[in-house]
Amino acid sequence: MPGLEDLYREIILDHYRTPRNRGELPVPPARHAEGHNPLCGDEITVFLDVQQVDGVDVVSDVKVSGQGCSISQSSASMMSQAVKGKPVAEVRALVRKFKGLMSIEVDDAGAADVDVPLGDLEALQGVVKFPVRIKCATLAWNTLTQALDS
Amino acid sequence: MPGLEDLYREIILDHYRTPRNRGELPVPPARHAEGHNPLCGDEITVFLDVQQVDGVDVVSDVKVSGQGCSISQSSASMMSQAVKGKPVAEVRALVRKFKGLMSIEVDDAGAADVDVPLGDLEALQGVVKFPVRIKCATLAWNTLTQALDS
Amino acid sequence: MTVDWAAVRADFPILQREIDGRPLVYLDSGNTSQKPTQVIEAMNEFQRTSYAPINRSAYRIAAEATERFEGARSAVARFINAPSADEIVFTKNATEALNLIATSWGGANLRAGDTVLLTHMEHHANIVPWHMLAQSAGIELRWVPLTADGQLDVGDLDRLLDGVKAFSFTAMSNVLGTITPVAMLCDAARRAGAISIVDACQFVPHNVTDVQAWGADFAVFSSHKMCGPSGIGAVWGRMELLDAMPPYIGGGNMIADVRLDGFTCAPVPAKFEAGTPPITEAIGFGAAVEYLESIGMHEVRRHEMELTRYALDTLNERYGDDITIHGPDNIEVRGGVMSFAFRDIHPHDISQVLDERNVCVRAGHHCAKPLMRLLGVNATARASVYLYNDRSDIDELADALDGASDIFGVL
Amino acid sequence: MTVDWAAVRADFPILQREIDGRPLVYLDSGNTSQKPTQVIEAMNEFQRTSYAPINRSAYRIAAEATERFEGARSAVARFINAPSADEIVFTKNATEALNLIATSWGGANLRAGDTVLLTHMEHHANIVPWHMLAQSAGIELRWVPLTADGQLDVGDLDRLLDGVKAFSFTAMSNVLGTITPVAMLCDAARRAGAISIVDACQFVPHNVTDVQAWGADFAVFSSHKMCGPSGIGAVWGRMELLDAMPPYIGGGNMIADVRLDGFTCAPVPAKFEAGTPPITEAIGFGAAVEYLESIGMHEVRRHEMELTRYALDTLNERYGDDITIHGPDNIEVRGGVMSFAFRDIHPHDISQVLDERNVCVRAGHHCAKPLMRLLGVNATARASVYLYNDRSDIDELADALDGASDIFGVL
Ligand SMILES: Cc1ncc(COP(=O)(O)O)c(C=O)c1O
Ligand SMILES: Cc1ncc(COP(=O)(O)O)c(C=O)c1O
Repeated sequence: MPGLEDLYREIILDHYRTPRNRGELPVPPARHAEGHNPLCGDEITVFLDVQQVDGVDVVSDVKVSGQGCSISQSSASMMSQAVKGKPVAEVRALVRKFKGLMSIEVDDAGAADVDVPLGDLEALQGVVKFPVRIKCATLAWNTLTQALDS
Repeated sequence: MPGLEDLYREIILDHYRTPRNRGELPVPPARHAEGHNPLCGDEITVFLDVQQVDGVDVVSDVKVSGQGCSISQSSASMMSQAVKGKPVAEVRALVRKFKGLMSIEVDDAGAADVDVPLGDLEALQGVVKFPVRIKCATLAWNTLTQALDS
Repeated sequence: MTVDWAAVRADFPILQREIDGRPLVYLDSGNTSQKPTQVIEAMNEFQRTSYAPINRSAYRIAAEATERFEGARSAVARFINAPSADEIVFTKNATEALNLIATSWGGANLRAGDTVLLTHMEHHANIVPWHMLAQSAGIELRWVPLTADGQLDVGDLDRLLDGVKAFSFTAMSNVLGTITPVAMLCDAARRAGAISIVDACQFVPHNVTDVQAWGADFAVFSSHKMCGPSGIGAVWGRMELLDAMPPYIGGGNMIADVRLDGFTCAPVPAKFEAGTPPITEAIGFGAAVEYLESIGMHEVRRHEMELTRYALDTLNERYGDDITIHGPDNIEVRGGVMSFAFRDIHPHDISQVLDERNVCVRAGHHCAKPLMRLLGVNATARASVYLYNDRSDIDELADALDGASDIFGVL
Repeated sequence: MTVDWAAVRADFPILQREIDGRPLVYLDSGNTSQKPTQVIEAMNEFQRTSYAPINRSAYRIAAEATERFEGARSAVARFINAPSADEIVFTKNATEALNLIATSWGGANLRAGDTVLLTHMEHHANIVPWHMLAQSAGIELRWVPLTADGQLDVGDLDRLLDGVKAFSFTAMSNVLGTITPVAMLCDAARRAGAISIVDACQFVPHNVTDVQAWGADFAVFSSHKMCGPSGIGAVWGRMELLDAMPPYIGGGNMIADVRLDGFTCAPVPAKFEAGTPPITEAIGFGAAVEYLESIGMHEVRRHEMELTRYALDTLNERYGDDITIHGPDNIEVRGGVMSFAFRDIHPHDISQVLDERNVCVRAGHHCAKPLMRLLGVNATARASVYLYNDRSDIDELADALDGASDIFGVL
């Protein structure tokens, strides 16, 4: 059986204790989406400011509010760090890449191989050994996708 | 295990082959009731003429129509024979007595002991050993009670 | 591949049971099937070592149980070639499955005056829910008639389908054994702008099923008729339809959120699976599907065709005009369900006499009263075979019928 | 009578299972209970030797199975002191039972503007069906508030009941453990002209139940929470009410007759049991009831009170202000369900860490989101005990919580 140390890496606990980009953005101009994890009652809201920069849609700002367990909160915090300032296309690639990391099949198979660095997010790899927690780790990401699509 | 000869006594087969009082009565003046046995699809209709004779309600005529298995048909035939010409009070006592024979609890416990002769009906005693068929044997009797109450 | 059918028979412990020194001759699988050791043991083992809640708890044994439960859903989806396991909704039986469709899809999509097309050979489970919708919502029913040999009379189908919103029909009659031309019927429905709902209760246990090849919109079936436990059945539906439907039963597991003033639904299939599901039963259902797959449904069908042919021939040769077997004689379009009338003896009496020799057949209206009326009878006796039956069972049936002649012969 | 609780524990095979060399510490019985050998074997044996259809066939093994099925109904009726076995309707779970009541009784008896009274501690199963009726029929909902220690605040009950048609409430909260004053609530309902519906899911498994002493109109519960199998639950209702109600699910077994143009219903309970019932599950449910009776529900309740007191004291003494256990402290009015908050650690993380030592507790909203909002939390961790637990389980829980402190202590 995988040990808890695989799950609760120090960097994860750090993001949990001091979440980055917490808060809200005024809607509009920002867009937002809410996500639920019915298993544990977690609720998350992702706020996104998307702006055109040189003809490219860019996530110029991101904030996250809501409550959740260490995995969902740290995943949300890392996600916010990773996507802030990135072009939307790159953000979508990152979502696919992250889902690949979580062993979730992505629609277009090749996408998971896209070369986007995961950085801190690699620390969430251990979650895969605890399948129940995969939903915690992906909550923020699914909500992000919803916000992008909205 | 009880043998089939307990169930299919000669007198039962006789009533099955040549049912007594088959037919219908004009309604009104007669009253009637329909009974179903959902288990085997049997349907029976009991027609009753009840008339006052010397201030007493008497079943002056009875007819039975419908289809059914040997047990339900012969029970109906014997029932018709047994009740024809009898005062309603006595018929009700007979119903209770017959249900007692079928091991069915009757509301007022003492009633099953009422001294009404069962005659041919005794032959249906063997049905008790085949619990599934008790519903066949009692179908006509329940329908009779319905007709009396109607 | 040749199957060792004696070994298959030996998988079913109840068939080793003797009553009064004689073996059981179980010919009532159209009603409910017996269970192989593989299924019984899967349930037994699960309850002894692995029983745990589904979907709600995070600890390992709960996660494992959830995985096995969802594994069963995937197995059931694979068995009927559903495009996705999420399109399988577990219900308590096929009856609930049909009610779910009538109430939820019908309630949302049918208005007073809308028409649903059924057939004259439907089981009550595919009639009464529509009658209830007729009462509550004012829909109207139309019926596909039958040919003399008990097949669907599709000569007028396009006219019957005209203006129809849903066509709900059986893939195989539980009385006549008739296998209906499902793909053709679904196609006709689609052309008429109607959805198709297939009551596959009698079909799935005995045949290779491919809901995509059928082109159906919904199909329902029950575990207990296909070697699995009682207490669980399934709806398969196209996600697009399931997704748009309102919930059926409300409670835990089917919600995303509940407030004092309302609720929002979870995604399909959870939306339709309120409350604690049949957990052990799903494990058993999954094991049943795997058991059938291990034999192969092509083989099962071939075995039953052979046995049905043998039964029809044996009974007809032996009893001639004294026996009338309902439904088509061509085994290409019939399964192993044989309803028959024998020498004017009431089916209930036939069943009673056969039981003397442990021959189990059903006597009654088989939950198909409209069809009984069409056949002009109150009831029939019905023998039905499954993968565990063999010729000896048919011979026993034929022999035992002689006993009925002995008692009632002079009618 | 003194019960040998170690022997009781030994009746449950899964509790002998070890993972990573440690025994299972099962503290999630409020979610679903484990099964004793007596129940598992009854089901096993039934499927191996006696499985047969119910109600429809005349041969012996079918008659025997029917008798055992109806015997289970009688056992369940006796267990809750129902006046008649015919007043027990088998459903797939308690959730279906509540939906049956809301849809059938509610559909027939409630009109737009009519009010149903619920409480702030209801399970989603006793909320969502009423929300659905609010949507479809325009009924209104009112809510009994709670006191600070998590009991029903009945100070204003008569005013709340004013004009109410039905009062549906839990006999024991699955989050707070609170046991409600059922007889008093039923009495108040009756005086106000409302029927009373008791969600007895958490109560029946752990207490002597007497629906007649309660003076209730309906009660619902689930087999899987009371040592029985999944896939079956029950409605008890007063015959007068059941008799007057329209059917819920339509199909075979629930009809007296079906024609092309309509149908008539069979008598209660068949009217509400469409389709093939959970046959093996009823056998198991009956065995579970007999198992619990053999121990005695007074004894079960006493054992759990003792264990709950021990748990409350142990956790409070060991963790002081670091732990908050919701619900009343007085074990006279609480059962063995203990939801708690621990050092700001998220319940999901608590459950994960406890699982490292095989301690199974549930983390989540427990299908009681409105109550969660009232408590001001998204989720709680919940430990719940049953007859097979003992003090060692509580000690394991308390020890394992230290592990959570180790990882998350510096929050
Ligand atoms: C054709 C058909 N449809 C529906 C049903 C109902 O299935 P269940 O009783 O499992 O709900 C049956 C079986 O009785 C059947 O044969
Ligand atoms: C109080 C209460 N009511 C209703 C239910 C629903 O029971 P089931 O899931 O068996 O339908 C539960 C259990 O989850 C419960 O605890």
